[in-house]
Amino acid sequence: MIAFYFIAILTLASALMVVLHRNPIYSALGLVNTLFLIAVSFVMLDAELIAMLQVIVYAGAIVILFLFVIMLLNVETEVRTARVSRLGTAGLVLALLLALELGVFALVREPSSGTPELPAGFGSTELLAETLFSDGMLSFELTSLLLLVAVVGAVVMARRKVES
Amino acid sequence: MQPEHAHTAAEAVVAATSLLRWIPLLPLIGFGVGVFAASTNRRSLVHVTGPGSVLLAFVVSVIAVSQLWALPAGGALVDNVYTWISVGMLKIDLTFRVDALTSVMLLIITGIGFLIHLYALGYMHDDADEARFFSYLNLFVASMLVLVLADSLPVVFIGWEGVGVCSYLLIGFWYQDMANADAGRKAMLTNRVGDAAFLIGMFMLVWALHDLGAASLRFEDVNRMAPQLGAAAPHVVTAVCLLLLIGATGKSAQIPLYVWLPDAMAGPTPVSALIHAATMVTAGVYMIARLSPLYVLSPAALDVVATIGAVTALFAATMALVQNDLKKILAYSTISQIGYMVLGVGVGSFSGGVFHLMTHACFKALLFLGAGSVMHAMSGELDVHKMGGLKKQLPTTRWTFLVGCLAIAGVPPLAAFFSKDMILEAAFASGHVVLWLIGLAAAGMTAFYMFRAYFLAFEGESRVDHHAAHHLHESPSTMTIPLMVLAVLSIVAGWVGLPHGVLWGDRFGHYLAPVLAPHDALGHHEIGGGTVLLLTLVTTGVAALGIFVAYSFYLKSPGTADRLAERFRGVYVVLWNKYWVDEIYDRLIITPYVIFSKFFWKVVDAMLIDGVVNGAGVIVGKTSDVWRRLESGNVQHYAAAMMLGAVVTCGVYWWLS
Amino acid sequence: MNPYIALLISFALCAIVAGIMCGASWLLGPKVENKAKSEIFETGNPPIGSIRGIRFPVKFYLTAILFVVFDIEVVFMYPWAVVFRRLGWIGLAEMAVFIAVLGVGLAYVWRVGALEWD
Amino acid sequence: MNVPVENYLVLAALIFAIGCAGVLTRRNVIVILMSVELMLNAVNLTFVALSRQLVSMTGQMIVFFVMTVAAAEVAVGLAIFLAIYSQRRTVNADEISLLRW
Amino acid sequence: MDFLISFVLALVALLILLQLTVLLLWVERKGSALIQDRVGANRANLFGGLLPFNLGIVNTLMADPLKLFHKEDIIPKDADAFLHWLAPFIAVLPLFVTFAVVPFGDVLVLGERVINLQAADVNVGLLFVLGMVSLGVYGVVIGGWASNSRYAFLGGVRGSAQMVSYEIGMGLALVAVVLTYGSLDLQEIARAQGQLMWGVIPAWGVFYQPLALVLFFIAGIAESKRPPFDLPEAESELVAGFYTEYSGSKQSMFMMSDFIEVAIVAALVTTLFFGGWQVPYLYRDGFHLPGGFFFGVPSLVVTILQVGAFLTKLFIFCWLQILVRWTYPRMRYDQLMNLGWKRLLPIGLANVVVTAVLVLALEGFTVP
Repeated sequence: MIAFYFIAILTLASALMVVLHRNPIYSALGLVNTLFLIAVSFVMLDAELIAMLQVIVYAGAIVILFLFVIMLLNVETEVRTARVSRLGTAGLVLALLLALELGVFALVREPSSGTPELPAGFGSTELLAETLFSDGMLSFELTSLLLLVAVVGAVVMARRKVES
Repeated sequence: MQPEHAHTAAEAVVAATSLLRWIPLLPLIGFGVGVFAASTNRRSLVHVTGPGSVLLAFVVSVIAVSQLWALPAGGALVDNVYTWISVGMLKIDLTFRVDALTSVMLLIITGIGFLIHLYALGYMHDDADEARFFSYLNLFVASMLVLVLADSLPVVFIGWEGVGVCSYLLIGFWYQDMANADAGRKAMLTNRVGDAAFLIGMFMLVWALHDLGAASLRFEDVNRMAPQLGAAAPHVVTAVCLLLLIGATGKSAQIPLYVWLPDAMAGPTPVSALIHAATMVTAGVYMIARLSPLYVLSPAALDVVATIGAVTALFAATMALVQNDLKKILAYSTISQIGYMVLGVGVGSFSGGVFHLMTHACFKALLFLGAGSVMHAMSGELDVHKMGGLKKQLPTTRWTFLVGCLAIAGVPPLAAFFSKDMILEAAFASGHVVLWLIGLAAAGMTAFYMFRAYFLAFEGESRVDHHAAHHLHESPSTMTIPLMVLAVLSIVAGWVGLPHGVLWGDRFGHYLAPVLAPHDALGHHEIGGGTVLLLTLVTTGVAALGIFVAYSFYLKSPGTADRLAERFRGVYVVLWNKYWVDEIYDRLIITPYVIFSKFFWKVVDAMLIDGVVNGAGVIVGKTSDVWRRLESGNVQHYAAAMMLGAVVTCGVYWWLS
Repeated sequence: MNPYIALLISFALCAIVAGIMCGASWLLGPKVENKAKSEIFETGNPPIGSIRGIRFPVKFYLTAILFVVFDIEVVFMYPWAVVFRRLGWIGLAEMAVFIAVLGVGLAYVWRVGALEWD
Repeated sequence: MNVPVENYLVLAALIFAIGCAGVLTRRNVIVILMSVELMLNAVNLTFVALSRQLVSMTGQMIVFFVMTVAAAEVAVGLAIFLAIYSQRRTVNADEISLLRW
Repeated sequence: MDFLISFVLALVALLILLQLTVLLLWVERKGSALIQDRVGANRANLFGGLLPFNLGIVNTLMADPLKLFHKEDIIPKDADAFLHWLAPFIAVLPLFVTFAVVPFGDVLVLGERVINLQAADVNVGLLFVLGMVSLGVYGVVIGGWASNSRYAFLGGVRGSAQMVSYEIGMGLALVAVVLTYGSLDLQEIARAQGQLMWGVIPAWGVFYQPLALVLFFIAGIAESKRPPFDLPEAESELVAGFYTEYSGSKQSMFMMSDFIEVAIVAALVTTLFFGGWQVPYLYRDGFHLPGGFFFGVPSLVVTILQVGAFLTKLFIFCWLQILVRWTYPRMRYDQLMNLGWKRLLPIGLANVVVTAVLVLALEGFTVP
């Protein structure tokens, strides 16, 4: 329990760092940290494979991409305007509302009767893989298409830059 | 008694197979090839694929039927292709089913169909649009096969419409000539009327069955549920039967929707033979026979059926008496023969109706092809008065045609003798003496007009004009071989259904018994062999009389006919103008309809609807001028909107829960 | 005992050690401020200065994208590989399709020359 | 480690909200994209938590696909930013309004 | 107690790593000297050479770290101090932890307690390793960015692009391995290599996946950014690449990270392809030689032998990499990328597919 709260607080802190820090690089680092900590939560939720993938895919790949772009465009740190824009305030309000709603949801709606007894090997690679390659077969193949589209699209967009 | 039959039909041995789907698929492939050939002008291609695909279909059908025969009586082959519609209780599969009835139709369609394709090879040989023709013909065969293979009404309807379209396309095959195009359109529209009724009947049926908690249009289910339905809602049964009957009259050219068939002769002769004699026009009869357990529950409907059949038989026969166009004569005789079939099913002798359907397919195809052969020789001339003495130049055609005439006239022991007898006997046995008399009269007339045509065409001295005369020639073998085969069939086809007690008796009836409702479903009082013999003698006598009269009028003392026509001028004129039915229809229905639709077109559509549509467009345009201001193009505004939506949604959901 | 706790322990241990080692010369080393020393080293030339505004080829970015995509592919392969024996030929077929589709992507990238470095 | 599922859900909700705030308040599109990643991860967390609660692997399976989608999205999105930057020299959301009416 | 044990194990793993790296530092010097026919480091001496004999090894081992730790920690002006510190930290931390999941022995039996000689017996150890290795990129990127210098920056970008490119190849090679073992647990994999093929040859991965071995070895060396793949820190082009602006202990961390990667690659090669801690024919109760000969060996000794075997193999492969490093010239960047994307990737894919087919086709192909 303590462990959870520890992790949770760290997670929130680094998430806030992502949003608040003016220097994009720090935001990126905050993101990595958040993702890593979420991976830890995954481990606590007996989803070890997902946790590892979280580290490999997000921390190891996606955020790297972010860093690359930040460097590529070497974005100057954002100058924070003195007064927050109307949109900003609206955003904050909305975000708070959402947090409230979702949180209250989670708490109020039928409180869970403790954590269920997990069957042996739940969250194990084998089980997940079998689900993935039987139920998720179609989605899995579609995923490949998605990735294909992503590659082509990205290459096209990025190369447009080279030409111009 | 009758429910047991329904049960045996329902619980009979059913063998699953994936063979059946190929039967319609092959001609369909042929159609595809044909279209390709037509568009790329490869005529030689269709010479193979056109008849070839049908031949293959025939072979497959034979295999299927032999498999069926391997099963115990009342068995069936089922090929479930895929689930077509699934709505609530109603689940309609695209399923093909071969039972006794279907097997008969299968063999007729593919077998005779193949022969006619073969014939068409010769007949259409020097037509530029050969490829198009064969592709249509294949498509027709495919649709017809779907129609007879279907195991549920909706699937039947696919084929039903398919054959309609093909008949339209083929009647108007030579569309360059306006008359043909009109004929096609006429056929199409007349059928529409029937089809609409058919659809409504179908809906009523499924609706009624749904109330019984068995929403299904599969014939098995319908026939199994029929007794319950009859008990629950007899009027619904009658209504459904009558509606379906209207559909049947449309397809099968019965009163009142027969008018399209004579004009349909505008199409190429093989078409007339295949579609408008052998197969499509019998679809109605097939359908009624298929639903016989339903029909037997509504004697009223059956009486209507029988009456329509008998009247049509006589009516058409009378009209045939005075026609001079060979194909028109055959057309009317077709109508009247189908009338017989309908009469047969109407008086409860379903097997008899189907039996006559089969025999008729043989000899009527034969006659049409013969006529086509004559036409071929006469370079398109069809007026029987301009022929005569063709037997010298066209021996094969003549003999086969003669066989056809004998067969249709009901001369023993040729095909129609048995089938027509069976029907008349059934009519008599079921107590419809009037109908029996009508049928008898029609039989006599049939004999008369057929032999009139025969004598005028082939016997006597030639009245052929000269430039036509010197290139009279017998048709090529691709045309004569089908003629001979069909001639043989026309002789033997009847032998499968002898009267009770004679030799092996009514094999055909027994074969069909499991799928059809039995005679005694509606109290036939069984009639003794003596009566049967008597009836037979009477009918045969009448036929003989007809032949003799024809002989005496047109061969022994020519001109008798004209004098007769002079004497009974009125009658003749009436007959000659086909009772002015077309004109009546024109006045009563078509003209008002045209005016009506003009009104809808000019006023309702042009002004109201278009006005509304354009108005809507204008309004949208105006409003969007305002709304598009929202498109700030700033991502975050959109995001904010989404977020707001999320918040609201969650809030609402939470509120509700 | 849950291996992940052990993992956590060694994480902590390593973090401490690494931290100390990184900070070591800040603790032990001398601290003499010196203008020249704090200049960035550009092989002795007077430094051009900051890297703000320096641009480099988009190729690197393309590489990163390709990496992301194919990394995902590989990641999908691991669970597949583990249960592969149970999946049998079907599994092979699935993965074959998957690889084929991404192979198309690779081929495309290859053809447009996004992999060419000069 | 038997933490009731609610805690994770609340945690996820908070992360999600933080992500929303980031999306709405920041001007730098790259950071906005990062915030989107945050939101995605919040959802992932929910999925995993619930999949454990309902003892079904489906939730974890979906996380797989979410990751893939995220990767694709980032790849294309950042590429678009590059293209935009190369023409407008900016990555500020409020200066980019190509889709304006 | 458990806690203590796992702490000790973690410490052991870490120490093995650290000692190995420091040792490698010396080996590299002496080795290069050997290869280049020099004497190499022989000056470092305790007590100003008072001792009658030269304690080269010991002294170097001690002297190198000590020296570096006492250097000044220079942070270039207008560089981001925190990131500047963070970079080496991130660079080494994941690499340190990686070793926690590498089994350096079978089990140690003390009384009734059986200790698994592996800091953390994670079911998905292999993926953990991959994840940690992929985190290694951050050190390079951030290091390159933080010390606001062009050389460093270019080095960082080059380095990160190179590392990510080769991660794919590495990953694919490992997929093939997983296919043969059907497990992601390094300890299981190591144990699986205990049996024999045809009763004679130890069933080591190298016999099943030679191609994967080659791919992995190449990719591994490229990961560790050492020659012939040392473009990120190419002296002749970029001074010291991404850690040009580093000094003192931070720089030593970067240098160390290279050696750690060498060690990790060696460890993985050992575990995945050369039976890990397995000694051929040696089982818990002793040697079972083919032909039914049996020499009993006490369990403790067995454990010691196995750990010894592991360390030996580890060292051999480190040495192999050092040989490579001093043998091959540096590649051009296009060659580097071509090798990564146009050779390793397709070959790796092919290898995976072929392996899969083989696994299905002939059952005996897999290590059960």
